[in-house]
Amino acid sequence: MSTYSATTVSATTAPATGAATDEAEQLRAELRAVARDLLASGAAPSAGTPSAGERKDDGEADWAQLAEAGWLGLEVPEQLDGAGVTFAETAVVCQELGRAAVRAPYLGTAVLGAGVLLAAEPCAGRDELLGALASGAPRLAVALPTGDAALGARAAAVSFRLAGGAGGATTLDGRADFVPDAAGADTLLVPALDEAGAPVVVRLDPAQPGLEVTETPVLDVSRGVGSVAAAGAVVDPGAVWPLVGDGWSALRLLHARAALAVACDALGVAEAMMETTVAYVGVRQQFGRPIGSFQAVKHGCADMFIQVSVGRGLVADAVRALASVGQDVGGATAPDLAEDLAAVETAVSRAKSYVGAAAVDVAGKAMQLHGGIGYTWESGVHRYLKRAALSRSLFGSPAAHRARLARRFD
Amino acid sequence: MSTYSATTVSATTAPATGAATDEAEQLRAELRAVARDLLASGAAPSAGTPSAGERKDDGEADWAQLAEAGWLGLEVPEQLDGAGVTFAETAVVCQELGRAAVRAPYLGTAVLGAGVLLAAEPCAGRDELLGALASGAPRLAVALPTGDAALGARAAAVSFRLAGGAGGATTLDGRADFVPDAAGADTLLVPALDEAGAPVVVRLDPAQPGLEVTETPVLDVSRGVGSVAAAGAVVDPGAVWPLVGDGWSALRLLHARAALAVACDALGVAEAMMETTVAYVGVRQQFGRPIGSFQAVKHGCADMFIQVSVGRGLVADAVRALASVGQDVGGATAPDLAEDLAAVETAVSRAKSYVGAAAVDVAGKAMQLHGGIGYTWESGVHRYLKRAALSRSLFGSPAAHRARLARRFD
Amino acid sequence: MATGRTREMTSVAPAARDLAELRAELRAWCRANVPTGWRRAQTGIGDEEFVAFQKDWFQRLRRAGYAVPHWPAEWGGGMSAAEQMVLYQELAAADAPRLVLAFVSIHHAASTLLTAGTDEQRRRHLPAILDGELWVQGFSEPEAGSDLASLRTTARRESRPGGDVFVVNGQKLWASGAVHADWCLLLARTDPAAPKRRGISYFLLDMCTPGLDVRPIRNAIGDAHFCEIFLNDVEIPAENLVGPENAGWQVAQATLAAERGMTMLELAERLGNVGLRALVDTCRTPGPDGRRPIDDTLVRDRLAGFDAEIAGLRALCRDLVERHDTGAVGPADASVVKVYYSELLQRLTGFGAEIAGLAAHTELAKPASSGWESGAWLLDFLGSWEWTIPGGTNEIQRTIIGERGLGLPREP
Amino acid sequence: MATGRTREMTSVAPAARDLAELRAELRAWCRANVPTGWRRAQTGIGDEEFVAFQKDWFQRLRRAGYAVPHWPAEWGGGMSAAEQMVLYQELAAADAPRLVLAFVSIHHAASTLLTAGTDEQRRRHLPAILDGELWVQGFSEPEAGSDLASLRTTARRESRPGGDVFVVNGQKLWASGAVHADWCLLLARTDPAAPKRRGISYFLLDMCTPGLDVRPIRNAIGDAHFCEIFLNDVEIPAENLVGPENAGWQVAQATLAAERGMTMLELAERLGNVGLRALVDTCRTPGPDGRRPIDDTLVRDRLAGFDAEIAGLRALCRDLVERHDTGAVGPADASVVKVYYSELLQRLTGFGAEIAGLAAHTELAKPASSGWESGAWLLDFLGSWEWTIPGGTNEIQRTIIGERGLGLPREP
Repeated sequence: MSTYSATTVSATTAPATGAATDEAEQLRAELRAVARDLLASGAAPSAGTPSAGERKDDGEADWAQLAEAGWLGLEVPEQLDGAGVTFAETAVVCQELGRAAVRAPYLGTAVLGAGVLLAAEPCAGRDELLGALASGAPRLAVALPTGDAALGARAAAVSFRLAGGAGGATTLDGRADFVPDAAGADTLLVPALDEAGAPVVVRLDPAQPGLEVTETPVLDVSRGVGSVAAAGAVVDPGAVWPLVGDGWSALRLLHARAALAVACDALGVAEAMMETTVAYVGVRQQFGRPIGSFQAVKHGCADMFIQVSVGRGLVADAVRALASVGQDVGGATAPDLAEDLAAVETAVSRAKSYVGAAAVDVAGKAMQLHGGIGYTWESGVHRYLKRAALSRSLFGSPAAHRARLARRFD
Repeated sequence: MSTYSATTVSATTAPATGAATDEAEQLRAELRAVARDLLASGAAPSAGTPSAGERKDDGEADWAQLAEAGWLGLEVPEQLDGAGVTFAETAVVCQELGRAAVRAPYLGTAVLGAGVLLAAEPCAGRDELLGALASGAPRLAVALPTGDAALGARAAAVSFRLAGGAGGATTLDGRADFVPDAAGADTLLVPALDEAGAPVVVRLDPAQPGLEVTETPVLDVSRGVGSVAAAGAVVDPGAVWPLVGDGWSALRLLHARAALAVACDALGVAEAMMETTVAYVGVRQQFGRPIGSFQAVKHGCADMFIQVSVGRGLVADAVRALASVGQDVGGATAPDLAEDLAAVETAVSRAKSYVGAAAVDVAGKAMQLHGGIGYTWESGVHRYLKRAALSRSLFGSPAAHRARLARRFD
Repeated sequence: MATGRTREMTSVAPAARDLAELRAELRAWCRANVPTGWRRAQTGIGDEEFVAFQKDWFQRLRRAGYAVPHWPAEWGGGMSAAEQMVLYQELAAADAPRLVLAFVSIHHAASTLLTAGTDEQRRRHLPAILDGELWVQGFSEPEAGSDLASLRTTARRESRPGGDVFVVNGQKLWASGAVHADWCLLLARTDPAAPKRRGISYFLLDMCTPGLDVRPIRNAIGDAHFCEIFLNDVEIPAENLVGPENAGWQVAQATLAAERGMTMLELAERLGNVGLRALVDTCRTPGPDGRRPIDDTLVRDRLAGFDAEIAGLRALCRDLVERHDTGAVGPADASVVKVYYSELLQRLTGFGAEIAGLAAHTELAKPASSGWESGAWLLDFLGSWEWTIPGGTNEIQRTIIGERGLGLPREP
Repeated sequence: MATGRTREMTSVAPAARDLAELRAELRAWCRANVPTGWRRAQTGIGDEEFVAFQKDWFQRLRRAGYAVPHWPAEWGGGMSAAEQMVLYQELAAADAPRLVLAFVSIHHAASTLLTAGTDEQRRRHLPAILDGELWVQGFSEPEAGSDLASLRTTARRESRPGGDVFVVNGQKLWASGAVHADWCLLLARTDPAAPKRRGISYFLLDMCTPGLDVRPIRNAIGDAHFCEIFLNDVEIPAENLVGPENAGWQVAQATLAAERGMTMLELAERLGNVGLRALVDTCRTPGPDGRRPIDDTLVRDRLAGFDAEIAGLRALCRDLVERHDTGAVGPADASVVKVYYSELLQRLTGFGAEIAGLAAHTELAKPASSGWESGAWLLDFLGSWEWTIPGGTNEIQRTIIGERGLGLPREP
């Protein structure tokens, strides 16, 4: 049963009047509730319950179930069998995946994969892939640079280059590390600069010669990252798709989307850690009373609440900004595009830098306030702390995002 | 009655065996106790007592009383009527002055004045001034640069230059701001570079032509600072005294002494604020119990205690390092001088950066935990917060001292 | 010069186009009306000059319809929450002076009268406030600060030929602006036998009543806007009781709630406008060595951090205002905003003082009529405790957040 | 290869010259004895290999006279506090492996036996410890963590033909290294009717006794050195009681005190040596973009801050050791050191993880036999909670500092 199908949400594509906005928000609230239930009940281990150990250690979600719930094609247009909604809905799912600390190739497929495909000029290959997304059949990975450097010079936002080979064949060279969901992907989408220096996206089979995709084991077992290296990989000309507009704007938006999706995940982690801690300290007794009645513990929880509240506000601002610029990026109808993009990046950098750090703080505080229990493997708190730490680094550290923000003051 | 005269302390000039060290420490403990009594009883307003308002608002100490107590010539050799002890004793007085938030030209006269005179090659003028120090007659100011830049390039540690004038007269040019006790000084001692580029100290009458000494009003009324500007001030050749050794080492030591004296003052401020807060929260009742019984308040006090403890350790390390290198700076017997100086500067920068910031934190926490009362003018907490803030900036901000520390890792 | 337009006052949220119009109108108005150079002119002035300036500014805002936008339309207000947000955003963006003197009058007094006052009390005071009547809040006492409910000032009902009066004795503290006040919102204990919160009543007290003695208290930055009020057999006519006798605690809760919401949004907007601009200016000002702090990555990092945190504050405040509007305010939402704002203010002003360095110590006065981010950083920093302490210290606020916001158990 | 010299053991502080000699001797010994490349070799190894390495290292130190320097001379120790300081400084400077496995044996067990044990108990166990006997601490329980005195494990005295025994039932938690232990320091309740702290006794329990079940618990970084111990009618001979029956709480205080002082100094030295060096190395390692973090003033500032804070920690620890020596330890001094060390460790390792960035996540194992600053920063960071939680959480420690160190009133 699809709990969030195209038909359910098509109402939100109405013009953004006040009433429609309320409706969209109500639908997002529903999506959130459904996602929370689904992930809590079956797809993921929950924090703080020792029985979590009985499940698979990496908390792999049931991918078919996610597809069935309608979460994989949220932003795919309705005519391509998607739900035709915005990043605001994708953000809800990201946050809930973080909250449940679930392992799923959602970031690679539904966030970045869908994002890069939507940013490509329509063509048969691209449309076919987009059209299949909602079904859960393709598992995608997008070989974007994931480190701090991508926030610097424009050229650093893409790390692959196309070149004309000797026999007229086009070849790809480059490398990206810590690419989300790289190892499990059946299709690679590689942003690259073509021979003219324009950004394009290249579709590749991970198994093809000249391409090496390697899983990178990381402490956060709830996520899959890997490296993608191309050395003279021969590219099918039909699999090189131009990006809308000049390509650079689409690329910037893709990076913003990546960072914000990770911030949403971190926000979910922080929320989960706050809630599980509040629940624990309300019942754990020491010195004859619940430890949550002691000010040191209570005020620690209050600090979590403040951080989560601020994080929510910043993430909401950024999601609103990103969703509103959304599909306009390639349109000729966007004369203010540069300004809009700058506004999106500002909002995203604020959210990513704040929530990236706050989630680690909150998860660390959760470990402290859980006492010895929190330090056990079984409690699962460490899963969240590791996930928060990886989110802090992925697609730009807090310091890197702040460095970008600071350029506004020059 | 002199409570700390040359005769009382001459025993500490014995060789530094374990027993003698213990004795020196005992004498310092006595000095501290006497100073605390003296400053609490008469010379200064104490924090937290509303009656403080009846005294002079700037908390000016009775200078004659300080002289009588034997604090002004502590480091002056015995043959020049001083106590012939080390900076370790001066440090005790600095800390106690900070603890009582007293206004007195001690930094200008007994710390920097004595310091620069001791670093000058002996000569009649210098000896005469040194010999008068203990009596309290001269009030000195030393026109060192007091800002962050002085911790950078070597040449920035001195901001005055001597030049040969047309008629053969030597003239002085330069400027220093926020010079401790500048406006009240009857004698100015100006570190300067001579025509050969070597550091010397120049004795000047503040009232002489070409020299302008101006009081700089600051929020911390418990301290006097001012600017010293020289524009073609004619210098008496007999009042230009070379510094021992190559002069640069003496200058570095003088800056270290300045920064450390201020750190001692800040430590005293932090101690006073901790103690007055602990006393207050132990008696102030709200919700039917002393507020110090609430964890939020209690743990705040514990944090003060930790910061003060760490600060004490760092200041003690730095005082030990500075006192041990002490008078050797000009001696040919110091082959390891460069290494010693580097060790002193490292210890001083650690102490100044940590305590400079910690004293502001502790005084701020004191204001918070005193509640509304702490925010009144009469409580005197604001005096300490302002004094701590000025100490944080004077002779190198925490960031500037850390920048110097970081050079060790290059 | 633009004047206040007559606007349809409805509870329906205005359309985006109307808001844009309002914004344009406000920008024009601010350009024409915000006194240029008021910050410099207001620095180091005497009390009289400050009061005159404030009164003038209030009347200017009133004439335009911007002084009491949160009041009901019938009393001279009537802006929707969305419109008020635009108003405060634009006033902050234009760096308009703050309504310091009338703050208690237009917020606490008005809120008390509107929620708990009689028609007679409203008619008597609301128009007077618009004409300049000033109010002070007489809640705290020396032994009743954060623990307000332990207040000891007594009010004894006695019969008089002209009707019952309450005879009040006691002492109030932290009464901000009492020297200028015409009226006082007074809490006093009418039933000493009842449990702490059950025996308190709420009064309107004419500051000209015999037996009153007001003494200013200098605060940490040298101002004397806080006062002590000594009450010695002060008689208040029974008709000046607000709400039922012994129900003053509940009335006070409503009054205190008026401090929140839109006033926090105003403060957040000021911090995000003049506050951040002043900080950036400080960071761009070359030091004695000619270097600009902003060229240091350490400073850039902190600055960007504040930028993000201020954006977070604004989001929180917008959210709080929207919840007020829809009646969905959580029991700890106001505490979250207060703790976060006050500590952000403290860190930001502390950083300003650090960056300005020695020069910060020479700023001996800050402009009156400004907020807590005047750019005289050390004074601003000291002033920030005015936010972490009163109205329930941040320690108390964190307990409220834990217990009411998160449902954690109370201390036994 | 240098060997342990015979030294005059007196309580008089050694002269500076003797300390310099000791330092030189230790440097030579470390050069000859610290296994080169042990960190790499100890990374990702199995439990057996770890135990073998630890036992070998312990015997090497023992032969040189460096294993139990804090024990009395008659039992094989006899170094003055000043000498021990030099020893730990040099071991840290040479990055020697830590004595992880024998920690409880040489500190807690020895301290218990020396302060409260019988001659018979000492003779039986102290030489055995030198030969490799391993001990575990059985104090905490699921419902008795920070509130240790609420422990529920019971010990019922019963008569047996061969003499009285105590029959023990209950469950212990966080027993570090229990799987390898030969003996356990056990706290159990012998008088259920007495007030919490008055009914507890202290036992030496042979881990081979029937009725014992040990189960390892995996911790946050994946190690399983913590264990649960289930006790089901476990019989302990009465002669294995330490101190008087029902006076176990006082005995335990002495045991816990053994965790402090010199062991903190050792940790501080390790943080100041290998810890800071590793952090500097991380900051000097170019990132994927070729830039070295240390070239950023932001990173330099943090690094220098840690340098200062570590110097402060070392000063605190030296002070604590000197006070131990002169009997002038304040009632909260150890708590100050623990809170400060643990939070500094947490911030420092957290910063290491931040600077190392994505690469930090690929360090899946850290070397056994190391401290909490291995350079596998994310694991080190996770491990830092092993210092902020056990032995009384930092929340508890701050209460101790406030009440015992500053004399603040207890909660009512």
